[in-house]
Amino acid sequence: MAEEIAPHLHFQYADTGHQEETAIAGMWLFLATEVLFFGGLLLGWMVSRHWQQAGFDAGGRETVLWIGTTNLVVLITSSFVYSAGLGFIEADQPRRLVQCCAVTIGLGTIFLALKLYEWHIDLSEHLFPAGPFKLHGSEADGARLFWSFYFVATGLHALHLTVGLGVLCWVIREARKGAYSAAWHTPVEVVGLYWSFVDIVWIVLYPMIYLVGRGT
Amino acid sequence: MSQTATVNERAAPAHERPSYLFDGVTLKSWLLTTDHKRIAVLYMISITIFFFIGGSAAALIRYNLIVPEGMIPSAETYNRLFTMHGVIMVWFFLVPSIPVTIGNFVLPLMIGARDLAFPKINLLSWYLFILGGAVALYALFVGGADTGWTFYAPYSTNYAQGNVVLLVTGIFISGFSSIATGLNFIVSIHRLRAPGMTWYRMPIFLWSLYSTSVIYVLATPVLAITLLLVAFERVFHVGVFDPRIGGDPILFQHMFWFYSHPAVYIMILPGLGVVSEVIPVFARKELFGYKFIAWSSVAIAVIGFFVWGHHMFVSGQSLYASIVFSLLSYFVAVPSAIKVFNWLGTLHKGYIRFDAPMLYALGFIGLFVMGGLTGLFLAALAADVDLHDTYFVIAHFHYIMVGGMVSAYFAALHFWWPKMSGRMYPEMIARAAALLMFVGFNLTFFPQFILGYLGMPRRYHSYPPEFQVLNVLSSAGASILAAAYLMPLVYLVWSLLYGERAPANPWNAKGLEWETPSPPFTANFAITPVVTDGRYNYPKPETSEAHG
Amino acid sequence: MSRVHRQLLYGWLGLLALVAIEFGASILPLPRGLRPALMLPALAMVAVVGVAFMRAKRGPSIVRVFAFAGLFWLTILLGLGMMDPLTRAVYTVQSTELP
Amino acid sequence: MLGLPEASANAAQADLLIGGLVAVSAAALALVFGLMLYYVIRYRHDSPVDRGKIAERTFGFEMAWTTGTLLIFFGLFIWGAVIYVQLYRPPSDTLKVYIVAKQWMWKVEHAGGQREIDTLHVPVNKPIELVMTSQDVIHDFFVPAFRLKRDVLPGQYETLWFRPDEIGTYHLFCSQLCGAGHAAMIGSVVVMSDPAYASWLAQNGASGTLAQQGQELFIRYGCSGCHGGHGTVRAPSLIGLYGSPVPLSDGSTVVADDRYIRDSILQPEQQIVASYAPMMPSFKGVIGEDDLLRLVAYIESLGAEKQP
Repeated sequence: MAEEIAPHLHFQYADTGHQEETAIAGMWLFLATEVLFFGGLLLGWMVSRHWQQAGFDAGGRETVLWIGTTNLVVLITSSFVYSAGLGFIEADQPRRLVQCCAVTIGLGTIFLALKLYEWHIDLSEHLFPAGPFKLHGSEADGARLFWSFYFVATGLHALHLTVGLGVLCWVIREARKGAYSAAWHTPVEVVGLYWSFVDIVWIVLYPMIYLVGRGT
Repeated sequence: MSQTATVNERAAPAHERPSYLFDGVTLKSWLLTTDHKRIAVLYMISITIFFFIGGSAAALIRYNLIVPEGMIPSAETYNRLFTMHGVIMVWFFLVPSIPVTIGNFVLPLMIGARDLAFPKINLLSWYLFILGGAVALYALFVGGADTGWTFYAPYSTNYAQGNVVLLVTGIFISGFSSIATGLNFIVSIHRLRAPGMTWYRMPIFLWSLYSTSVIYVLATPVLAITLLLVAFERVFHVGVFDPRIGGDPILFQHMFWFYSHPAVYIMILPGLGVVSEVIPVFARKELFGYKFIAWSSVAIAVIGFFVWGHHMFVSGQSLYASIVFSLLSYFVAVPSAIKVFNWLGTLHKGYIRFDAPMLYALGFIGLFVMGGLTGLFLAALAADVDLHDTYFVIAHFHYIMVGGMVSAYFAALHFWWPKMSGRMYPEMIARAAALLMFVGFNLTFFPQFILGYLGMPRRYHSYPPEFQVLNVLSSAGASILAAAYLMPLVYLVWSLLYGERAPANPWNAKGLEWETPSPPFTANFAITPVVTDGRYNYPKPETSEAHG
Repeated sequence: MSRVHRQLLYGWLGLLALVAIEFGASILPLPRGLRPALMLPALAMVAVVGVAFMRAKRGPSIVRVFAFAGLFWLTILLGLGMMDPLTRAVYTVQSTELP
Repeated sequence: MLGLPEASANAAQADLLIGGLVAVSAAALALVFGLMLYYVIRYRHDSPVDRGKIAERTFGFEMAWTTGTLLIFFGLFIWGAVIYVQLYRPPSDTLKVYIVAKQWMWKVEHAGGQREIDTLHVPVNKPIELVMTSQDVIHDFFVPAFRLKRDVLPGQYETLWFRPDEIGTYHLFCSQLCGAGHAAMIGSVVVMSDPAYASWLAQNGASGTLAQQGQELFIRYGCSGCHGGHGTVRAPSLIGLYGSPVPLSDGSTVVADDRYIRDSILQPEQQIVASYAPMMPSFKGVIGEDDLLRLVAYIESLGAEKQP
């Protein structure tokens, strides 16, 4: 019986390879939808900056550059470490996978902690677009537009990251139970795609939030 | 068609297996099922409920418009009613309708698969739909919202009354159900086709489901982010659409219509597929121009993304943008015209029967052509300046959505009902209902074209008295239409208990789904079929005797 | 170190280099209209992540079709979406009276 | 058509276009319904008629009807676009009327200072240009008899021009959902003969023209402190400004129209005139839409002074 040969195989698939490739394809398609999801924000950024360039850039100058940059490096590294873990499980080294997952979770938590600290700074400097606002005068409007975008964008990214952390915790638990091997580790690969995408979102948001508004 | 065993064949022969309807009879076995056929049934029950809630709102709208000052005393109530009607009909009936019910049921059968690629995600899709629907219904009934289904900023963000945030949350959640379904369909069609089932051997319905899914997957996320921005702006009274801080309210319209125009094709493409599937069966003739119909579905899905600005010719968008969008809008009409001509080509020299699915399909052609042609009016810039936001627009899209899509839904429902339920529906009553629907529909919506031309704006609770005659006509038609919609509800439920037992292939149709028993068992196929037909087609007239 | 891991390491180092380039370029006094060009290193980084970490070049071809579809539709959204704002101001009321 | 008056030049053109569309649609409907009925009757399943040979090759048919529909559609597109472009090309001698929409009324201000609500009086056979803005949500100014509508947006001016050519009273509707009073936001456009219009203006004489009222505001809001007088140093002079090209500090040039002047009052830093320092404060939230219109009208009148 098929069930005994390959315990993870669903009955609509011919073999595990077929199923694994399908799962990976499914995750890529989901990421394509995510591209459009964040694409809407990107359009909002472009149009708002087009109408209110001076104020929008003035808003961007108020961001905390060092946190954003540190977070970029942290997240890139986390994606690298997780991919390394995937390489290890392909070489049948589940212990190394668990270690890599742990480091990834650690880096993700650092990102989140820094992000929370950054929000704290932003809020205490009255950069939330509603209510009393730090900037005054002619640039205040555009800056409020920027900060509306900022909070929605970073909030959604942090939400994606938190979901990713949850999924990583699940992967690490399964891996410790010995669920993955060189022969079967589809979830590890699929989760890796998602985690790298979260990384990509931050890579794109980083210049939009921290760099474009500066230096003018 | 020859068949051969594959690796994951299961033991029991087909005739000993219980049908999917009785493979587990507990409530739990239904609510936790991952069988695409059961999920289709769950979806069908859900969207039927939504259809009748949305329909009741429509009935109240028509009731209100019988007299110029409005039968319903309060304009606020009226605004909430048409918002309820629009939101429920668009997101909780039309967008899911054919794909999640008929599509869910027949897609794996048609490609010779045992289920969709991700059965658990399919079930999740239904739960998200139910959750989103429950949240939206709560918002609509407790507090309501008066923004219309279009949620234009800044009205929705800063001025509207009621539960806008909760309502957009419900729509947001149900959006993920659309994405899950679309993702499942696309991946299944790519990865799970039976051996020998090449793209050009696929039933034409799958081409339209595939195109629909492309829109589900790529347009819905933009709606999600748009609604999220609206909710943010409504909660904090500041945001990127807010004109008081230099935000652009027209940006909202761009983002909204980037989803909502392709969503119109979500609503009609499955219908086009159903009709392309039904006509050859009842004309006993191969589909004329299969490849053109197939690729015109893909073309509609792709070009459909380029034309959203035609909703904004009077919105204050730039003249350039309007001209470009108008031109592109005409391009998207061409594939639809191609389909209509090919259907006529299919009818030519056929052996045409008039079973209920065919009557619905023929009615569909007529109403769809009317709807499509009036779309040309609205794509023509100067004509749209006059007709935009009037009852002409209402009539136009109801011809497509209700005349087209709902007719196609009933065509599909009758066509695959024997397969889904294992019972035949009563044919004569079904034909009567189809005719009544056609008459009632035209009586309801044709007067609205004239009303629109005469200048009656949409979403008006009261109106100048000279519009009354046409409004009364329309309301009278609506009552006929309501009766026609109740008929299938009654006789289809009746047939579940008392209908004649359906044979495996009551229409003598080609297609893998007809090679399974009616109703099919859970795994669909005892052995994975191998398709060897040179072409997925219907029998030529000389070889096919009229059935039954 | 295995070949897989060496390639990942190169990818990571490449990304860090791109971060440095991007950050360095942002210090330059670019005119306001050119500042969005700072997105270019980010796009290169997206490509590196896609190829090195997400293995876009391996796996079934459908993966690349989906990735392409996502980017293509993003281009439509941004391109046609910006068409209106970019041209809206041009046709103001009096523009026909330009000398 | 159908008894709806064609009260402007655009209405006749739009009606012709709609008539053309009706003709195309009727022909297409006749073709589709005709063929459909003919086929389903002739080729019903129990009809003994000889089917003969069935067309095997479909490519020629496909190309024929694809090309045919494309050509017809392209013609319709051009037709609609040509009329539409005219709506964005007002003649230079328009009579300007200012409109402020708010939930749920139309406030109309004439150049002579006359004000009215939910009614718009205009002379016949004169090009009228409406300069419209909204105080709250998006409204839409729709006059079926002119076959015209345009959204009225908060935060910016939209313009709409027409040349009424039939004396009469016509419906004015708001056709963009704007709240509970949406259906009540209706009024009328009264097209009058020249003498009747002149006497209407005289009877509704206001305390000074719109521009004169604007001049008072110009002093009251302190604009004159910097922009007043001739040859001011701190701020550019506004005399002769209206309708002329303005060189900006970023090297581009804009034409000083209503929209530009409004934006410059509300967001002065956005478009700085070349060789001036960005020092003007924003008047956003200080000056309401009504007063803005008066200021714009005043600055426009300064433009007219210079031209002979």
